[in-house]
Amino acid sequence: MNFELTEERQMLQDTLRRFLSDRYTTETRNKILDSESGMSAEIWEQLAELGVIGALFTEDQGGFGGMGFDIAVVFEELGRAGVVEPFLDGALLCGRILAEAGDTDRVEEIIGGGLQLALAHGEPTSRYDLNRVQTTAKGNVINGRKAVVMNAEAADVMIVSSRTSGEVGEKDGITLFAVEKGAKGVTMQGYPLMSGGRAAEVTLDDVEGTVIGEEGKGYALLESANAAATVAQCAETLGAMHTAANLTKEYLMTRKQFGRPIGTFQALAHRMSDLLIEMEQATSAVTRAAGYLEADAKMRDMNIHAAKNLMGRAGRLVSEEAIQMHGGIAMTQEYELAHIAKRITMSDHRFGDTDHHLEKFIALSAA
Amino acid sequence: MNFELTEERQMLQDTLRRFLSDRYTTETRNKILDSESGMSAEIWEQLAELGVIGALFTEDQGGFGGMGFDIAVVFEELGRAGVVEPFLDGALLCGRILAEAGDTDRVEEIIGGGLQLALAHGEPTSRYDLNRVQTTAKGNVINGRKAVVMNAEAADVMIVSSRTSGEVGEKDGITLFAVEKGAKGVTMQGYPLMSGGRAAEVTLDDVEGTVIGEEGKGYALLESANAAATVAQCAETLGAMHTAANLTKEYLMTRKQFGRPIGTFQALAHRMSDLLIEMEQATSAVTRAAGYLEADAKMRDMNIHAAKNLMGRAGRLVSEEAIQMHGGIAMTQEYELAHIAKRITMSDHRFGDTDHHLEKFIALSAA
Amino acid sequence: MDLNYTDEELAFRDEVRAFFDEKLDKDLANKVRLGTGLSKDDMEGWHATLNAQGWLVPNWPAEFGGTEWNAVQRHIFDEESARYHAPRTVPFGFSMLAPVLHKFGSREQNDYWLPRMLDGTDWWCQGYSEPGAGSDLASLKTKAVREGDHYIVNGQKTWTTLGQHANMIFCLVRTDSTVKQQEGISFLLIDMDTPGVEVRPIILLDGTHEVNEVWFTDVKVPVENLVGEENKGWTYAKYLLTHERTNIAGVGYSQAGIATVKRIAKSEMSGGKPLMQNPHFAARVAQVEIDLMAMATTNLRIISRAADGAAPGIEASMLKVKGTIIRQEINDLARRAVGVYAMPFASEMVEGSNEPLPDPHDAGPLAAHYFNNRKLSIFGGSNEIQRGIIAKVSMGG
Amino acid sequence: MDLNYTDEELAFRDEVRAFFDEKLDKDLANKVRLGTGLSKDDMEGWHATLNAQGWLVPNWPAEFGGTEWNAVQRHIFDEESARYHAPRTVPFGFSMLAPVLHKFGSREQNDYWLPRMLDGTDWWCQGYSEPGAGSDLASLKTKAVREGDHYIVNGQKTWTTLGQHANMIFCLVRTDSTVKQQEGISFLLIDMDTPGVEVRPIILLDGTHEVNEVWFTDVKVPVENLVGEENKGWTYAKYLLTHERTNIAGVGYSQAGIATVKRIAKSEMSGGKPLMQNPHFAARVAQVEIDLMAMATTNLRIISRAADGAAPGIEASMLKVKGTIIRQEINDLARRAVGVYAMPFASEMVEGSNEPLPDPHDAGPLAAHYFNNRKLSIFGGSNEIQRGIIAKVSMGG
Repeated sequence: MNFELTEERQMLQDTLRRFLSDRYTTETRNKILDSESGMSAEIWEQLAELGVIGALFTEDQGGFGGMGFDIAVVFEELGRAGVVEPFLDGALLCGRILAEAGDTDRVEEIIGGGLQLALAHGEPTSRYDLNRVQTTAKGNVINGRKAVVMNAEAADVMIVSSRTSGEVGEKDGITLFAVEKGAKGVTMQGYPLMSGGRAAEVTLDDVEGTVIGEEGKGYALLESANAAATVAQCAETLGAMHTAANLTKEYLMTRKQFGRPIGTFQALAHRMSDLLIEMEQATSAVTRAAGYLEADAKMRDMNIHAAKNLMGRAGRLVSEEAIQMHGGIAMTQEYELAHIAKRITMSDHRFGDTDHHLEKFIALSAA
Repeated sequence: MNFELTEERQMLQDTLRRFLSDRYTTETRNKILDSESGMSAEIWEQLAELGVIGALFTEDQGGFGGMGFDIAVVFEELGRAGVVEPFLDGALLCGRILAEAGDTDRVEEIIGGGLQLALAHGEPTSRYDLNRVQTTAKGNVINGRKAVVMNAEAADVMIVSSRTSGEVGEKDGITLFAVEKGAKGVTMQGYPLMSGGRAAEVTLDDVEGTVIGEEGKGYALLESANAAATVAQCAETLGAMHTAANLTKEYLMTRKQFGRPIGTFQALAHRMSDLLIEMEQATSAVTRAAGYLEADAKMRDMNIHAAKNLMGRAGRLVSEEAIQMHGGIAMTQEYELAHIAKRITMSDHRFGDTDHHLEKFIALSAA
Repeated sequence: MDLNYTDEELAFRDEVRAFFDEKLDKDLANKVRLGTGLSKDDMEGWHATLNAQGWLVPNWPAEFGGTEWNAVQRHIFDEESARYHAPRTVPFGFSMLAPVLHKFGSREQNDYWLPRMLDGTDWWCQGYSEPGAGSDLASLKTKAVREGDHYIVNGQKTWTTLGQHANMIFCLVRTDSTVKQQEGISFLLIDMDTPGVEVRPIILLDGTHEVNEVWFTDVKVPVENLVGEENKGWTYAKYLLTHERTNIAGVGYSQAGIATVKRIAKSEMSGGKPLMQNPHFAARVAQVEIDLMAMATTNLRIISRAADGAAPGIEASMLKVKGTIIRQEINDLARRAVGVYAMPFASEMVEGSNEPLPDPHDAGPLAAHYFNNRKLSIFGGSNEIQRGIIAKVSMGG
Repeated sequence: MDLNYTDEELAFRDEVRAFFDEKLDKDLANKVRLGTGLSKDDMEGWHATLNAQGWLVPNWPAEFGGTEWNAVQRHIFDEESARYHAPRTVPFGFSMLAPVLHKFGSREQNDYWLPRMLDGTDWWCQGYSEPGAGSDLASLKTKAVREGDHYIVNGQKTWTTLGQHANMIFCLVRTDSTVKQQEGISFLLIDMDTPGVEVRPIILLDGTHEVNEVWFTDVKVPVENLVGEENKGWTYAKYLLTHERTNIAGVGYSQAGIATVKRIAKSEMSGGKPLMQNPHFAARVAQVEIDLMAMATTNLRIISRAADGAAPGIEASMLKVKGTIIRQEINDLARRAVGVYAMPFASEMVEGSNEPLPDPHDAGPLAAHYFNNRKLSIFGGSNEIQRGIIAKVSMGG
């Protein structure tokens, strides 16, 4: 047992932190947020060059990492800087699916930064259930509706889950298809997202795709990629929480009221210390989720559910307390914390919320 | 709509508060707690004379009150003083059952203070479910085991619930019996209680009783008496919370540390104010539960479940914060708060706890 | 004690309901229900409707147009108002400036300004907060220097709600810098069309333009626009802060909010069943519903004790704290309820739009409301300030 | 990073388990499991068993009997200790006085006192707190006046845990009243059999006799019982408060506590089903279990950074606060779990008894433990004091 980062990961962390604090300033990000595409192709390329994407894949898959701790290191740094480029969905989530399905060509392109992807899986009534697929496919022809598809408009290839057999809610019978950009029968209603980036409602009307992996066996691919993505989401949120906590500490010691820094008022000081304690807890939860990503399924899932539940609670505490302790300034869009708080809060709406993971944890813990 | 106490209730409140603050001192109570019977026959008589029991019954039943607000006024005062004499179980709960069953003679005796009663209803595996009765009766002969029967040893008459038909868990088929003190076949393992008073495990081995009310229709009597008793329990807890809050306020302004009253330290001041806010909420919850005791069953039960749930949460907050803000002194048995905090906490174990009532509330609120 | 409405109270409620049934435009109510934002016209239109009914300013003295409703009647009106999704009246003139004028203004000021509020001639906003002052109101720096029959005002106000719609602002200004902080403050009415007044928007974290900065550069204000005495403005401001707090608990808004959460959770599916049947979500809803039931009664208990239907000092602070906690919790439940559909966001969603929202619940702006309503515990005297007041008064420390 | 035990660590764990399997008396473990209270003999017996194994004082320097375990080994020992329901060693001598002697005591003091701790000759207790001083330790009033080769001690200590069993007490005493509060304090070892020492019991709210008052009236203490220098006692006390905090998070106790709660909730019935299947109760258990999993890792992360296996200042404060919150929450769950059977109470239940408990869970003293463990957040530096330390250090204020 040990808690030291390997030298390689330490280097990656340092490099990323330096690059992002130099280049991904609030002003840069606000311009990106206001842009039509909601992302910067330049930043994407530069980060890909720095190895952000390569770190998410194993050497076998063409990368140089791919373990839980690699994912955690990368996304914690992206989270710290409030990066809105869709590395989580476009690179990690979709890349993992393709890598496990053995599509090495596309994975290579992803690692090089030259391919944008989107996963069209969730549907208007599936909420956080991974197994509820009503979109159907006969042969290679897909019909259905997908909800809040992240990065859909920018994607060169969209991975679409469809039911090729079985009942809604069954794990068997879900097939993944690759649908190329501009494919006939795809319509999108795109919109920006609260925490940055864009997504779309996607309607599939007799759309042709090509099968990824084995027919009817898509669930296993989704589940495994989803586990990695949830670890990434937790790490990203942790990074954002660090920024929120640091901004708050700084503010409390700078801002004066009634003649003294407001951080010396005992009520705020004690609340700040509760917040810092939960930051330690969050760090541990992410460490565990990352560290057990390669463990057996039960150990992996127990720790992922625990982490996502804890991050939901700790994240809410940190973002709400950070705003409250700042006061009015935190309510303005131009202040750094506004974006960070939105990243933290909205992360509870991805890959299952606090309650969703609590229930899953209970089921596993009782088993 | 109005929130003024009637003149009669105001008088009763004043009288009780004066009597108890003069006569039911911490020393008096500690003597009672250490006594073998765990109660004072003298106090019982004196309070009965002051009308404490009469106020719990309507004029038809031989009393001069009997409404939710009468119950609330009486028990809030008993709670303030941390009275351990079993007025709730012995007088109100059992008295209501007998009164509704039309047993005016016994009710008269109760009001006069001359009759001690006990309800032997709960069983080792029934927890807070009112309908789970496994004790059986054939004809008048009862067999079974009853758990934590309050006031069992002192009772002149014990009301015993038994199943005379139906399955465990059915409401129909529960019959109430009166069993006289010293009846053959009754054995008791008595013990003191954490919050004062005594109870016993009661085993019934071919015990003869006489039917109260109608055979098989005991549940309705239990339910109605239970509603009134829950209101009483909430009011009692509210009274105890007032005492805890007052002791804490006083202590915070008396006790000095680092040269100033600890109540002027902002962290404690803010926590104290949260506590006072919850006291207002608790007062409202009890007001509603009392005010709707005579309403239709759904309105009554919604408000009782809401109140008991809220009292469980607010009570925990108040007792834990009162102890924490006092520090060490609150950990000693001889300090007033110790007993009061135990009364508050243990009230969550009577007539259903916080979660029990939350579930019941959810069921009604969805209906 | 009696928790039930009397026959008279029930009759009054019927009257209120009949009014809403007849006079409240359905589209307007729908905008309120969805929280998609109201235009200036929407708000002015609703003020005119209420004024025609004589119900625009219930809390004013009868001679100026008040209704003389008692505490229960006010409560009934507020409750029905929320239930019907009627817009809230803009409080700065009606509930904040007017009471100060009634109590401390001259007869002329009352006669001149009050009718203009009623008929919509003036839209008032509030100039209290300043950058860097926050809850420490007495440290304000905006200066007014007397020159002949005018004051010359220089300085800056911030967090001025709906200042972009206003033509008038009431301000706390410093008229004497030589005395203790709270003693040199005056209460001034300023025409925003005067040269030197500039309004700059502040965009809130949910993308809405709701508050503003107001800058004053050598603004000339006639001395007859001074309310009460010079350097006594702090007294008037405090009166306002501790007295005129009707509907501070926001019970009706919370009740409407819970109804929305339940509506969504009955159609949103989770694990193949309506979310409302999920015990964990149901428990969250039930807890806040129970708290709200109690707070509704706390609110009634408190305001029924006060002759004017407004909560007095410490009780107002309690209602403010608990009221905001409950409202914010409901906002949190709403964003939870819609699941992945909390994510889509465009500022049109909260600023009025005819575009169909992408989600199945018509609930696009719910996450935005969650963020926007973090302000409830910050503005208008933060919850920390309120807790300080409660502790100080109740412990006499 | 690697969260798994190495082969060496697994082998060590096997060794620890073998020891507990062989040497831990089943009745003793059962008393610990049920929390029915241990006698002085029980505790001394367990100390002797550990001493025979050489594991009584892991944190001491090797020359005096320490084991030189690393942080992970200590953690493994603590974890297994709790899992086997082994008694906790009484910390006052082994973990509190001894480190001060190692660091500041004379060679003679170490040579004399340490072996007597190991073989059980001396039972130490702690004389820090005084009535009215609480967490403001530096305001202490107990005086020691030098007269020849003795100090004459007068004053009173309180909250002295297990003082009724002790024959020795280490005390903070005031040796100079003319200087600033913290500067005139000395660290003195006092034989409790000396004339003038009186121990009076304090009964805690759960009826147990665990803490005491200790009174000193003209007590003669030889000067060689002064540790370190006169008037430097505050430094030694602070060293103790900020350094020797092993197992401060109480992870093992919480893990054992959750196991108890689950065991009960699997047999306790609610609505005809095991309580553990009730979603609301299950949610409470799961939340605290999740928090505890994280805290176990927080604990390991922190202590593995520290060379001596003890948490440093601010981290110790964090572990203390979160650790007590979790333990108290588990105590609360336990009292909830047993339902009506939380009510029966006789002090025999917590002080050792052969009477069968009335309830079906063998869990009589659970409510008593809930009340008793309110002390966790009060004694040993209250959680408020810890929060103050965390804020001050982390914000540099």
